[in-house]
Amino acid sequence: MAKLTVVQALNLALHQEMERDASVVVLGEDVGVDGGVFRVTDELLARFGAERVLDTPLAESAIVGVSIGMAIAGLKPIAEIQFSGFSYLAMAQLENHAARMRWRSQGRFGVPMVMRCPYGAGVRALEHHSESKEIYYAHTPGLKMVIPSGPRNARALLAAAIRDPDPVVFFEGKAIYRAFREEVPDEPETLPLGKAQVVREGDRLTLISYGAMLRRTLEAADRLAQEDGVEPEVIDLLTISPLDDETLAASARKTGRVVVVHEAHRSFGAAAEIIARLVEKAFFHLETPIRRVTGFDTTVPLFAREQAYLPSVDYIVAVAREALSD
Amino acid sequence: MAKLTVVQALNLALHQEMERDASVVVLGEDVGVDGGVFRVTDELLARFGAERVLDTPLAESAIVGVSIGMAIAGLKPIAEIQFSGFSYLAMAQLENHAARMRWRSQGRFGVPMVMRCPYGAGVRALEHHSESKEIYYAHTPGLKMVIPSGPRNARALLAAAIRDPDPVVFFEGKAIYRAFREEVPDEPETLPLGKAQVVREGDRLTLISYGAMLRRTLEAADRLAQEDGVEPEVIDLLTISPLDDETLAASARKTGRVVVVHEAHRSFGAAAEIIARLVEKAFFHLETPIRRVTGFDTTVPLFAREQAYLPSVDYIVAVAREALSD
Amino acid sequence: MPRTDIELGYRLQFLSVLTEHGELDRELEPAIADDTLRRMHRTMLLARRFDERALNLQRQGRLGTLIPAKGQEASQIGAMAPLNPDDWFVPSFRETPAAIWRGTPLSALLLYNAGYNEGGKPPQGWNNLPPSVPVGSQIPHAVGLAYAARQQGGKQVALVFFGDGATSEGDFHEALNFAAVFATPTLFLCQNNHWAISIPREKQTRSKTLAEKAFAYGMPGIQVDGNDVLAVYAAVSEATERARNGDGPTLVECITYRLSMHTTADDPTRYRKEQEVEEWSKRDPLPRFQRYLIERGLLSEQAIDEMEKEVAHEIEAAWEETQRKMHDHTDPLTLFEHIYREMPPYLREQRDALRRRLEPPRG
Amino acid sequence: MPRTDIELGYRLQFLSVLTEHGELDRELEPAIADDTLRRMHRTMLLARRFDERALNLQRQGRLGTLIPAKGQEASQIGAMAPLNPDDWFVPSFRETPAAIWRGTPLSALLLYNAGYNEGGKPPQGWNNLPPSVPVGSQIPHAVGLAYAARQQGGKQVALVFFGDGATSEGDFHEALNFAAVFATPTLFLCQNNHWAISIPREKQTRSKTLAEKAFAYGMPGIQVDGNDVLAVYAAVSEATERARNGDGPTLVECITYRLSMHTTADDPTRYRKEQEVEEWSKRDPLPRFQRYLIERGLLSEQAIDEMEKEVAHEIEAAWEETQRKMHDHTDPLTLFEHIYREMPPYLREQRDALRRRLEPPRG
Ligand SMILES: Cc1ncc(C[n+]2csc(CCOP(=O)(O)OP(=O)(O)O)c2C)c(N)n1
Ligand SMILES: Cc1ncc(C[n+]2csc(CCOP(=O)(O)OP(=O)(O)O)c2C)c(N)n1
Ligand SMILES: [Mg+2]
Ligand SMILES: [Mg+2]
Repeated sequence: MAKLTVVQALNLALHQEMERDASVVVLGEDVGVDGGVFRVTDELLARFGAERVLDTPLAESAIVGVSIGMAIAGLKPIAEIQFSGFSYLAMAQLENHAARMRWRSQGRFGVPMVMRCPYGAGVRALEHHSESKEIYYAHTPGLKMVIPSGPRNARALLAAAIRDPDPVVFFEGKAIYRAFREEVPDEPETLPLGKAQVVREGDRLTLISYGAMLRRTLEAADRLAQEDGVEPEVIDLLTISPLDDETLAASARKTGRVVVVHEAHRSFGAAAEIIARLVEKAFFHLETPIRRVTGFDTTVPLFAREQAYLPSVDYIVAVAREALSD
Repeated sequence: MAKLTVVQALNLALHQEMERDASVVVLGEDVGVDGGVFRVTDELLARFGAERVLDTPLAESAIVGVSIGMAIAGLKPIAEIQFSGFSYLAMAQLENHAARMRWRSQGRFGVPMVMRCPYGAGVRALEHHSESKEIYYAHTPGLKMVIPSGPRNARALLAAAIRDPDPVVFFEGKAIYRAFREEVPDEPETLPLGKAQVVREGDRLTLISYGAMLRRTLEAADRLAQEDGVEPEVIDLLTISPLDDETLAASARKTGRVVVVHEAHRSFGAAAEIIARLVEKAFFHLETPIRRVTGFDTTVPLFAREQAYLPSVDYIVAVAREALSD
Repeated sequence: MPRTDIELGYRLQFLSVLTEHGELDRELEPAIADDTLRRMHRTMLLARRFDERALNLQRQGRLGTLIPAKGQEASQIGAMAPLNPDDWFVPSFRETPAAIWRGTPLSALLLYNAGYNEGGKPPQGWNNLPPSVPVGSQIPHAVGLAYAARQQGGKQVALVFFGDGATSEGDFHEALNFAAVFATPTLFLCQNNHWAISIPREKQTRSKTLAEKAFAYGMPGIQVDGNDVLAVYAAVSEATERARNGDGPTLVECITYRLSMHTTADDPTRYRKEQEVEEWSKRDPLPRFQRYLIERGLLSEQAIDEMEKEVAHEIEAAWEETQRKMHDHTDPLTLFEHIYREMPPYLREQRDALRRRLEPPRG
Repeated sequence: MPRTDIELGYRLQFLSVLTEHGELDRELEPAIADDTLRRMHRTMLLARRFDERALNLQRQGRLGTLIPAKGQEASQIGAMAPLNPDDWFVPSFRETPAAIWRGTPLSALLLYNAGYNEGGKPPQGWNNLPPSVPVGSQIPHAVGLAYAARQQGGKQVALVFFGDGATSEGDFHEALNFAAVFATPTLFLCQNNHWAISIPREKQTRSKTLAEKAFAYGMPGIQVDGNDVLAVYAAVSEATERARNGDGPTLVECITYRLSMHTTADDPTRYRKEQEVEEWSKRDPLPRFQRYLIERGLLSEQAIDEMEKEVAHEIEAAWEETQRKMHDHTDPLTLFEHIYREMPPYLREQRDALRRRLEPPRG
């Protein structure tokens, strides 16, 4: 049991999974000698060698396309795309092939690969280094879309993604890479994909979030408890697709009031699907419109204004109070 | 005034806009000598010459990337991607540049281009020729996403898209390319982007759809009128983004019952955003959960089963009756 | 020092063994066992007749869009014959003859063309990928497959087919560069059939050949008469040996010609001259190979007539079987299968909802 | 006939005018007006000092991630000097010296580095694109810009910068092929600075040079000493003339070196030897050019001292101005601007909601 950051926890998962299964390989730009620009792949090259840890040429479509071939032939590739803002270069490989090979081959060939990408705003980065476009992948049948919120679940979900028989897109919040530490068990640990977690029990209101925004959502919940004396229930999605709507609906039926928080653009974002599922599964329990606290439908601004773009704790609290007030 | 198919109507718009504005150019695979694999660009080469009608090499990212450069420098490129299933190859150019250049240059450079793609199932085509992934583009700030439903609005919307100062992704339903004819005025005509149309007035129920599915939705409405004696209101979105939620909300407030129909995958699809907007703007008028009649969250099957994948008139009618019954 | 020449040391060759006029280069004639030669010929003939029969089934509306391979049989069979079943076959969409060589039942091919997912399942015992429709997108897969084979201690190579048009795609570039950098045992087989739908080879790229593009990656490239099955066999054997010995990938450009339409949805008269097609018909790989086999005493006119009959029966039998399968595979609920290895709850819900809808007789 | 050699007729040259040891090749010495030479030098010096000053502002936390250009000034200024303001400048992300030459105020560059969208607005009177961060993605834009210029009867060329790593991206391949096919007046300027973050040039691709990749598109390519501003000027002038005369694009590979870190987020000691950096420091383009100008009597040691002072003041003044601008640009509502030419209703709603939220003093 050690207190680790998200980066260290992910690194631990990679070391343990590569140790555990010789078919796991890591490939991407700067993942070897440099250990990854965020050090998530630190020491993998030294420990597992250049055959299993590939510093690749600068070509995202090939990183994913070659991973698909590797996966079909029995390896378990973990492809790192240096920033999610560049993963669209691999969109065609993901949609046209990774997501379809099992279906196209009628079960003969699976594509057990993981595409890891740092995502999200909040670290004063350059343009294209702050996006949160998980919807592109969540709307693509055949892919799974996973976004952890802290060291312990990051480690457990990455291990589960690596062991999953199907392609998983795995987003890692840059803003929480080193923001805090958590106890992470030394023994390998996994969490099931497709399951959300109730991370705070409550009754009057349900706050749903994921990834880097979960922290702010939890802070908002504390504020509401202290200042308003309500006990909000907080749900961490963990997996965006397949979406665990049962856990969401159960909470919505209980509280009747729901606010969804994410940093992705509002329109056609994850919150919309959550609202649609809750309308389908909990409509008659809803006492007030489900509300969205999200990033705007604008390009993520350069960093001087990124905090204005991101949902703030104040914003979450304010909208939660609206939801509670009618 | 002539009775035209969608293909002929689009071809008319291209001829007239190229006639009207010398800065309009057309580029893509087989758009010149061959006149486009669906003949939408027929006769453009003969009339406007190879400088303005470019048969390009087989490279979607470059077709869009080169179009971006052309647009910045004062041309109005219309890029044809032969099928929307291959447009993901241009995703990075669209998200990284077309959608951002105006913002990045702080208003100095716009990207007045159109990316045309045949989309959708129903024509017994090969794999990748039946997709409906408009969400990828609708969720991308800086882009507009337009999908006409018939000859007259196809012509008017394409003309408007060409004249629009911002990049427009324009999906053309293969299933309606030649399915029926409509009177299309000889004089150039446009429709405003971002406006939905009430195409059938009603009171008890609102059916919302777009693109190739509008026809089935209208048929369903007729059936409901004849067999159930209800007058459903039918709304044709025409523009997916920016979404005209006011027109949708006005109808939902009136009828209190809404069913959304599209052939795109259900999860994280356009219907989810429509539901979210209506929950925000018409919640207290809703008498029953908004329902979705959509394609499944599966790969679009090869054509022997594509009709099972697509929303049928029966399916729309059945769900509408559910909505009316509670 | 100022303007110094940089020695690149490129050498590009064109390989031909059996010319269209039947001249044979004994020195280059590859050593191929007689029965292999016979199998190669029979498969080429079968593929040609299958192509013709499928085309008329399509014309009757029994099959969907077809992608004819007529004229490219030598490039495909010549490339497949040197490989083993466990080598990786990575087709584009026009590789029906190759797929037949690689153990794919005709009935599976027909089933696929009739629009049934089930037809796409690769035959057991063969490392065949299913058809890949997005042009050039399958090329990187062959790099990963080859890498994985080596990584797991195997000796397999991966051979990927693509066309002249595919060389313009970014994936072609990225994949060849990867293969060269990691020296993977990959064979890049470009069938330059002169056309990418309506775009002629000269408008696709300004390079003199497609083979020379290999040099941009420090990779060997060779151009071959793609209508000469012996030349293709020789070039691919050579490249395969290099790959198995750890000497990395090769780009092989087969000069051939698409004698038929691009697909059944295409009208070639809009963009190419009949005369060009006639010219190339004279270089048809099938009669050329037959003459060679007859001269070698491995084939005779009447053996061919025999074979024609067999082949015709084989195709009809396959079509019968296909129709039976089409009856067995009517269940639409299978469209939910193989999306994930385990069907997630929301897909099960969608499937069950569809089942319920289908139960009552439709209105 | 069998194995025939195909004559490719490639010729690749390396161009150098002024060696690191100060040897000048008079024959190749480009004719450049004295005051242009002085401006080139002054811009290189200014850019170098700006780079240094920005770096320490970043270290103080006043600026965000920076992308140093130290060592690449000759490749950039040598490439920009032959062009006109209305020619298109298509930068990657490391082209600060080029941007300075192209009329970009230092305060705009600093404002951009301080995280303000406003800093990215290109200066009036210059056809400059803003920085492009996705590697290689800007290359096709230069093809479209050049095509559009010609199409509208202009004589402008478009010059696009990219690095050695960018040559691995599909967009590089697709763009060069397009440019060659349509013979656009495009200059592809590759700054081979030996590293793509931690990936050395040799691991990026197996080709001997990057310049030879041009041949895959039937395009001329040339390799230049990128730390020799005269050689770069000469090569780009030549290519520009060809482009303006309708003779199409050229790929120019500048051999240079990134003397600094990849970005301020990077630690080069993890992947490269100090000694390599020292070796290249001896080839620093700035002193080399200074020696040449002094020998030509266009510069003197004390003129340089003078200039150093001026430049230092210029940079400080720019930083003052930047800080003032940072005060003026605090309004977050501007983040809704320039997404579309006209703000759609839903964006106005989102902006107004934000405005309302910001009005009450935050809790
Ligand atoms: C990425 C992509 N773009 C466009 C198409 C449509 N299309 C199918 S085949 C083809 C031409 C391919 O030419 P080539 O690579 O020479 O192969 P050939 O058809 O000649 O066998 C095109 C444009 C496609 N299938 N995939
Ligand atoms: C498409 C894309 N992938 C990855 C990155 C992250 N990244 C930024 S610069 C860089 C290396 C670029 O190397 P090179 O092209 O040689 O240019 P240099 O940095 O040396 O100027 C990488 C991998 C990016 N910005 N864009
Ligand atoms: Mg071809
Ligand atoms: Mg570099």
